[in-house]
Amino acid sequence: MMDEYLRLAEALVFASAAPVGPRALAQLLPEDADLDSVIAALRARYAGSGVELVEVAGGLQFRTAADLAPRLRRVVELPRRLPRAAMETLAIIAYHQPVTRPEIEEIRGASLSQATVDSLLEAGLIAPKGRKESPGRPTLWATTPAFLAQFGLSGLGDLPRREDLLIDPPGA
Amino acid sequence: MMDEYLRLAEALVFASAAPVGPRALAQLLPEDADLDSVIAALRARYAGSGVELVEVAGGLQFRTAADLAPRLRRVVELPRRLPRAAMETLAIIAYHQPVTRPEIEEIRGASLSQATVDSLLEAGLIAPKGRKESPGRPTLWATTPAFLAQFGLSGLGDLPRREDLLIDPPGA
Amino acid sequence: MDSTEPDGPGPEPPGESLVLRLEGFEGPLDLLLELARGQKVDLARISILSLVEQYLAVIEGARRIRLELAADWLVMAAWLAWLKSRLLLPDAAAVEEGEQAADVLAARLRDLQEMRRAASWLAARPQLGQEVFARGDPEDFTEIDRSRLALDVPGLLRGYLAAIRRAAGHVRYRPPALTLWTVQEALGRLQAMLGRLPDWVSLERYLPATLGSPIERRAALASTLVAGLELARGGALRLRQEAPFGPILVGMKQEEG
Repeated sequence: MMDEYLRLAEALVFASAAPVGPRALAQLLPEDADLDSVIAALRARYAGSGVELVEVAGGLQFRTAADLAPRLRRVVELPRRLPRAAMETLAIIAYHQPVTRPEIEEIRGASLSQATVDSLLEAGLIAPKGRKESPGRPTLWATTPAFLAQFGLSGLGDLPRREDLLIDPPGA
Repeated sequence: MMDEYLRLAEALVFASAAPVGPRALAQLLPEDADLDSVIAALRARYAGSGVELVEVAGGLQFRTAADLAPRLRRVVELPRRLPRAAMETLAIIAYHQPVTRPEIEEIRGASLSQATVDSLLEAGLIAPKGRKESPGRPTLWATTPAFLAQFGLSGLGDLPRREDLLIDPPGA
Repeated sequence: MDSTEPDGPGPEPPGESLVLRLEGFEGPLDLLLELARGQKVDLARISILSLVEQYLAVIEGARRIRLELAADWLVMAAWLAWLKSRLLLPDAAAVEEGEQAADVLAARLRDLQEMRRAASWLAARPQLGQEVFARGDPEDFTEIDRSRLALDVPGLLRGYLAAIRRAAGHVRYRPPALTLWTVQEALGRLQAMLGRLPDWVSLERYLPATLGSPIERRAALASTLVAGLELARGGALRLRQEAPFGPILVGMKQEEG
């Protein structure tokens, strides 16, 4: 059987949701306990094991040994969905490319935020493709080969024709 | 430095608040590792310390040693204990599961209050488990893995046999 | 009563005190079990008859002090009274019937007692979060990789259709703009036409011919009048109205001399 004070300190640090400060430890142990030596003994007990006693802001805490972290790490892939605005913008670019930003806004009937453009650019789904020879020479946007790959398309021709999609064109 | 497999197993079980199943452990350790001996070594390392390795709800979990409870309870915040009616209802569900509410009331000879059902559900100790194919199709109730964890049982087989309950009253 | 027993009424001898504490029991079965425990024998060997008598005594006592009793207490009392009569009848068939019923009651009491013990057994175990504690600050080594995008063609098409439909829905009704003849336009037209029409013709002759609706004509007349007044102020032409609401006539500016 280990030293009683050591067991108590071990249990408290283990069960606590936050680092255990010296005051909490002192509250738990009898007055005659030498806190420093209890902590030192606890640290020694865990030295080299899979778990370490570390001192963090405000107290003591058990943490798994840092060298084991890569082995314990489990990566869970959770593919994220594009926000609605981004998906709509992407679809419009796919069907109307090359297309300017004002044209996209006209088609969507809503303004296009920079964040949406950025997210599509960052995902590599769209790229600028020259400029339109009209006042202000606005950038033309088009989809990328990565766009085709992400959607499993061999080419833009794989997308259903607009006429097949919009059998009853709105506003007609 | 401890054995590497032991350290890994220790870190994995220690890091988790919930019981760690054998599959997760097997996934972590190389194929040549002898799980049983690793677990035995880990149990031995913690025997008599303030934290113990226990087998609950089909997995491994570190828990503070039960004998430290009186000292720890003074510094750790505790949830409310279940009242008598809830404990009896829980026992009836544990032994008769899956069981309907009228059946529970029949055994207890008293009606089951909503508060009791709520407290057991809220604590995650019971869960509905289908419906009984009888008039009105009443809900069947059963205990959960959290029930096993709460009472330190590795499985329902750890419950005393009914015959033994009458012959050998606990604590008598 | 052992210390691990769930809190409950203690095994007091039945009597007035028990009567007053009926509310502490969870029902007739609970009271019967308590009375049976009072017999201090194995539940398999309790005397059902004396149990029945004790229960009926308690209920009788409760009624004597006019305690309101729930129906289930009285139903049990009636059933036990029937059971007692069966057990005491000098008729063998009735006694057998009574004994079978007594066995059922004894079995129910045993079942309840078993579950009480099971509850005690559970309550006596170190409970997680009460006596034993799991890791308070668990570490999670699960890494969520959200770098990949979940994209599919149906989603793309849904997006396209949603955008087109919404845009169509957003086209607001705008009334066709009125082509109002502005004062500027009237000024230009007056200046261009001055001298091409004879003196003292109606102002209306100066209106453009393309104006269709009466409201456009009246608006044009108004702006042309304003333009005419402006030109008359500068002396470029003269305006004359011979009667109120009569036609306004436009004349050339007076030749000097």
